[in-house]
Amino acid sequence: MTSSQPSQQPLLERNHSLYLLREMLRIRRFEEKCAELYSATKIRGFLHLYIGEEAVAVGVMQALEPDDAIVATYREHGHALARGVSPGAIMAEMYGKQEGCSRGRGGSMHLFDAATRFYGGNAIVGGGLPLAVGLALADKMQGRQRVTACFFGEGAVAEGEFHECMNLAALWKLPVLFCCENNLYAMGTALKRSESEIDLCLKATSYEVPAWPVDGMDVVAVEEAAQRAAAAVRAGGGPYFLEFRTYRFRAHSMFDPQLYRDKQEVEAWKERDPLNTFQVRLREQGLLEDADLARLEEEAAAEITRAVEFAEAGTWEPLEDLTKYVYSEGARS
Amino acid sequence: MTSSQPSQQPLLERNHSLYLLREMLRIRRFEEKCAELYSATKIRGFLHLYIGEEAVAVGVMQALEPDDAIVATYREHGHALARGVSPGAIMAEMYGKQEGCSRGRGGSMHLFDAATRFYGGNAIVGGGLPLAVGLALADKMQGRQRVTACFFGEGAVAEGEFHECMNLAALWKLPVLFCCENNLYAMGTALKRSESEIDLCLKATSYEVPAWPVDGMDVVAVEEAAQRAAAAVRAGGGPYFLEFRTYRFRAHSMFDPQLYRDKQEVEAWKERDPLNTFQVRLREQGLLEDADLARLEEEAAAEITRAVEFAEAGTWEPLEDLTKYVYSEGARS
Amino acid sequence: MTAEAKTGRITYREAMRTALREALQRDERVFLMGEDVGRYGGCFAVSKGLLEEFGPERIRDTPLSESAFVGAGIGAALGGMRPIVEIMTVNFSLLALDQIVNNAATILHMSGGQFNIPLVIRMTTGAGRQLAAQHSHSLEGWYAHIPGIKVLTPATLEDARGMLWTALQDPDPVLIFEHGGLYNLEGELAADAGAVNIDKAAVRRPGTDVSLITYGGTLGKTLQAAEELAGMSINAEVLDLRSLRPLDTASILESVTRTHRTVIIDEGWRSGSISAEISARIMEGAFYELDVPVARVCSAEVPMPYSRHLEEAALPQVRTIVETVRQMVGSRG
Amino acid sequence: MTAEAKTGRITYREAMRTALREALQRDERVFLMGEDVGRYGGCFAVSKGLLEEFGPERIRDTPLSESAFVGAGIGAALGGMRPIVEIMTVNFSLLALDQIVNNAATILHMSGGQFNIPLVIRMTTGAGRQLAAQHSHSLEGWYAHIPGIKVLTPATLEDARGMLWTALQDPDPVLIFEHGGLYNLEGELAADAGAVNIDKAAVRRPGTDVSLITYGGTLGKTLQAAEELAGMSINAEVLDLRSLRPLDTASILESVTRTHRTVIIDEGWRSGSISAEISARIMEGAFYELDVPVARVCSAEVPMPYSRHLEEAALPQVRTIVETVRQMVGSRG
Ligand SMILES: Cc1ncc(C[n+]2csc(CCOP(=O)(O)OP(=O)(O)O)c2C)c(N)n1
Ligand SMILES: Cc1ncc(C[n+]2csc(CCOP(=O)(O)OP(=O)(O)O)c2C)c(N)n1
Ligand SMILES: [Mg+2]
Ligand SMILES: [Mg+2]
Repeated sequence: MTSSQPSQQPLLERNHSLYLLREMLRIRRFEEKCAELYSATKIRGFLHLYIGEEAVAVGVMQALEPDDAIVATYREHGHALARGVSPGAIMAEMYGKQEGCSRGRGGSMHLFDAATRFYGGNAIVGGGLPLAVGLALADKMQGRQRVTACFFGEGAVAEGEFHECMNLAALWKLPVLFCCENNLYAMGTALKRSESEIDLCLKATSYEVPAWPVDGMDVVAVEEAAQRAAAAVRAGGGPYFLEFRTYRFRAHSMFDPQLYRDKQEVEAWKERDPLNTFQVRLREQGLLEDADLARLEEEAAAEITRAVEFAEAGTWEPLEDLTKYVYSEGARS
Repeated sequence: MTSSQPSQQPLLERNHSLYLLREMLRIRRFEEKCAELYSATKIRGFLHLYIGEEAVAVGVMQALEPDDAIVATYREHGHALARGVSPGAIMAEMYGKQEGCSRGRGGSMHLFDAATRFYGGNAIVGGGLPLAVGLALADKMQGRQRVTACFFGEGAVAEGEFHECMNLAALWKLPVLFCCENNLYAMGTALKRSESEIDLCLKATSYEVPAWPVDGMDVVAVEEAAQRAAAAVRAGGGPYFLEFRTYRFRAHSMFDPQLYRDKQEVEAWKERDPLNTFQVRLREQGLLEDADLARLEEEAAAEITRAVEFAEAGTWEPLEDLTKYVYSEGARS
Repeated sequence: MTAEAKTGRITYREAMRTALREALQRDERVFLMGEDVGRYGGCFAVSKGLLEEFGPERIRDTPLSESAFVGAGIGAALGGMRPIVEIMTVNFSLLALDQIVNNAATILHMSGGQFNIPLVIRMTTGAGRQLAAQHSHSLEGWYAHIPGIKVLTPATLEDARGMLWTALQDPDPVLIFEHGGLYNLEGELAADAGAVNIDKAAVRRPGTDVSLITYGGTLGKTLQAAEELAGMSINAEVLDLRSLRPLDTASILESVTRTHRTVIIDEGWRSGSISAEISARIMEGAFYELDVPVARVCSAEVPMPYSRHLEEAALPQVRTIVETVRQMVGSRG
Repeated sequence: MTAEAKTGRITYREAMRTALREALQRDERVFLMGEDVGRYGGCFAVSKGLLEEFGPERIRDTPLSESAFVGAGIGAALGGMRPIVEIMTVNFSLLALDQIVNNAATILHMSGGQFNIPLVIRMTTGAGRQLAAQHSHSLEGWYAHIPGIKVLTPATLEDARGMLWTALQDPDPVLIFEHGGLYNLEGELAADAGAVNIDKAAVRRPGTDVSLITYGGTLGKTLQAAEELAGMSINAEVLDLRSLRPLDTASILESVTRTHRTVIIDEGWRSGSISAEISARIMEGAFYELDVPVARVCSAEVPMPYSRHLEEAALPQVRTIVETVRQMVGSRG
């Protein structure tokens, strides 16, 4: 590593840095492909892209252990990929094939994976928070040193469930890591039009939950904050709240004409693209060569090709199984 | 008025002071009678007594105008009486007679009165808050300088509706006076067992709603705080939150063995009985003579006698009218 | 065919928008409130353009707080306004159900007829767009169980255009369910189309051999099925319920008495759907008119699967309607 | 008559408590959570004494946050616990309905069978104690519309004692509705009474002339009616459904096939009550067995009035059941 640093930022470790970049790239390219496949009508229903917010999922996942749990929203492709859910299974899910991670029953908004303790994929805003509180309660009652990471958007903060869950988690000192992805909009509603107090951390502290704002466009900052918070939670300190300040580069869903924000604002945020800024920083520190990037792109592309092939080769669940997963008897049979 | 004051408290005006005492006494005696009538099975269903908390309703009502609105809970006899709802109509309601203020359809938990804009009597904890927000929204949209006073217990603060309503009222700067009656218990659950942060005013301020704690056992302090808050709300400053620190002397309802609190605690609070302490203070200031008290007691007793007579003389609504008030067509016919 | 001059092509979405615009123009007390109804233009673009036309006071974007803003609609109605509350979809209305069932439906009654609630709540309902289990409920028939509210299901352009104004004239809460599959329905509508009745079922296709009773999202499929049946010389009558509460029992029994055979088509889950109530009423009111037992074509009892082929198998389809009728008529004599 | 040695007198409340105690003793993963289940002893004293016996970790008082603690129960079940969540009454369960319908009922399916939810939710239901419109709902039949959950209605001491353990062994969410009017029901119960099946209806009184089909709070009234009818030499069979989802259609049809006459008694509001589903199933499965149309005795469609005489008139009563049967049997031949 060169000793002459143009930037004031801390020195980074090459392998881990390239890993973080690789993870963000996997998500970015995967979702670009999803958008393409949506237009090609291979993917249907609602499709919510995470593009622009990759640093949050990637950074937070670095702080989680294999037996920790994750609860996410309908905008969860990035979280699933960063958590290690099979890209093929995710793609097959969006195709509606039975090889999908939810057997094609959930689709884009409901990715589930028992192997990685990925509890979905919840399409009711705020609906995942009580699940996270309960998962954490189970861990605490069974004396396990686990963390449950709960992802939700800033729009969910207005829901009564946010209030009830912050209080319950704090009151019972439950090991929940609340990860609020503040991308400034809930569909078309800007934070300032939905909250009388827009300092979300201040809200969290009103429940005596420690809270920190984090630059959600900086994967290193996200990882650092997540490591610190997860350690505190794991140590039994009760819940922790992190506000990740980020931005959604794409439309809310595939049906959104984006009348509520202007191009300049979007462009300004794209200047802070978590992948680009991180690449620049790595190059500054001499940690990234063109060849590295080329390799990462190739790997990502290859992974996506395999995922699409897997999904295409997938099969339709037989109609006789329609009601199979309503109750466990059926699921077992 | 004598100039030699034993206490440091501000001088009080005699007529108004006696009026405040009279109002508290009316409520106290009325509810003592209700308890008696419950044992006599004249009153049925749930009966929640306000005894010990009278200073709150009486003090707050002094700050309200005739065209202001009130939303209360199932523990609302005191609010209804202090607002000027007819004692006879209230008693008849608890008897289930059609001369009752809700025609006997609501009972103790659902006192309603259009004449005084008394919007009930809501038996769902937190259920009245959105109604108050909406009433205030209507006033604001119609350019009226009205206040909607919303009473609720500290237990309601844990409900998601509290969170949603505080935010909405603050975001839209609606004229709601949130009156939280903190009597330390929600049925058998102590505040410290239900809230991670027990400073309720701090919660309110996290929505940018101005908030003050008030000695709910001191009717003068309550009135002062309510006057200040109501003036601010009426002036268009948006919602205001007052936490009245008070105590329920009786059981939660008539079925409560009170296993959750010990006698000493109850006795200690009874030392601060809002009627007794106020009487002492008035006597100290030479504003209350035995004769005054005797007269107030007589008036209260006479009012209750009339109310009971009215209720006893009341009639049962004919069975044919059973479904009359499900829709307005029926109500009008 | 109506003359060109007198009609114009319009979609269901535009018909709803026209109805909203007319209501906002005709009555100052009318306002629209809900998530993303303003800047976003409505999640299904129904209210697009209304913010620009009527301003943010009357086209109110709300935070994600279903319980608070639905309850605020109830309060605003009590306060003299004529609110139209939009809940994006029926799936999220469950968060506001307490306000609808415990307040909107009860206050007129609990207040002994003093306080009526002239509130209209609109929401999208139904499946068919691969939105999976949390975004595909068809619960309008379920809501119809609640006394104190009215439940409308506009299935035609005339009703999309005409039901809103009539609902706004109703003194009590009216819920309007708009099936998501209908918004792009296009056809001719009389330029002077206006308010329509909201308490009578309508024969959309007269027939003699069998009564096909349906509403909302399945009217189109049922009419198609009737066409196919005509090709098999089975002359089916199609009855559009239009209102699920109150249910127009007279029209149902008249039709059954004409045809002596009945199939009910309902997108709700079979058990406990409104189709069961209709079958029970026919049992009670036209038992001796029946040549064969009433049959039901409903949705399979499964949370809606994402995968298209499974979703299609779960929902009533033209072919299942046709088959059911053919078997029934086959079993003639 | 069972021998004294083998039985003991017990109330429904005590039977429930015994079942809770046994469950807590037999399975470390079982815990009870809800409002006032601990220090208060349960709002209907069902869990009285359990806090002292099992401690605050396993007998958890929750804040007034229905959505959060019901959702936390779902999460805890996902996390390997066997939670018993008590919602004080069905009236408040509407605040948690989103968690029940959108999470508890869907996650097994949305996850393609990966995540089942072994959760038991208990709540009091029903009217009859003059608690008025917000505290008298009978919605168990309404809940039975939801695929993914099971709905139990213990109406006897055996079932109060035996259903809980079986429900806890079920891999999926089970809702247990305890009618408030049953807690003081007293009788003999075998000392070794234990788990019972939860999927079969039970003939509580065999008969030949008419089938009286009911469940929960109206079983007692129905048995009384059967006694009175016996005095009129009408031999009525009484079928207790026990489970409303799944519904034991086979037992229903068997009984109807024996008697050829049916009256369904249901405390739910008539329209859209479970009685409608039962009538529809009889229409579909035993139409040609019916001598006369199936009749229903349900609650009047009115928010429950407080006044005793109106409440009694609104609810199914022994005399209305008897009259209905007499008319039906009168219309014989
Ligand atoms: C309870 C509920 N209300 C409304 C919706 C419709 N909806 C889906 S996403 C969304 C915006 C949520 O914004 P935010 O929480 O900030 O997450 P983001 O989409 O920005 O990641 C809305 C309103 C929903 N899914 N659930
Ligand atoms: C949503 C809801 N949950 C539970 C109840 C049962 N309940 C009635 S009063 C009460 C306690 C409320 O306490 P608080 O808000 O402090 O008011 P207080 O009774 O002390 O005046 C409870 C739990 C209810 N009525 N509504
Ligand atoms: Mg957002
Ligand atoms: Mg209290």
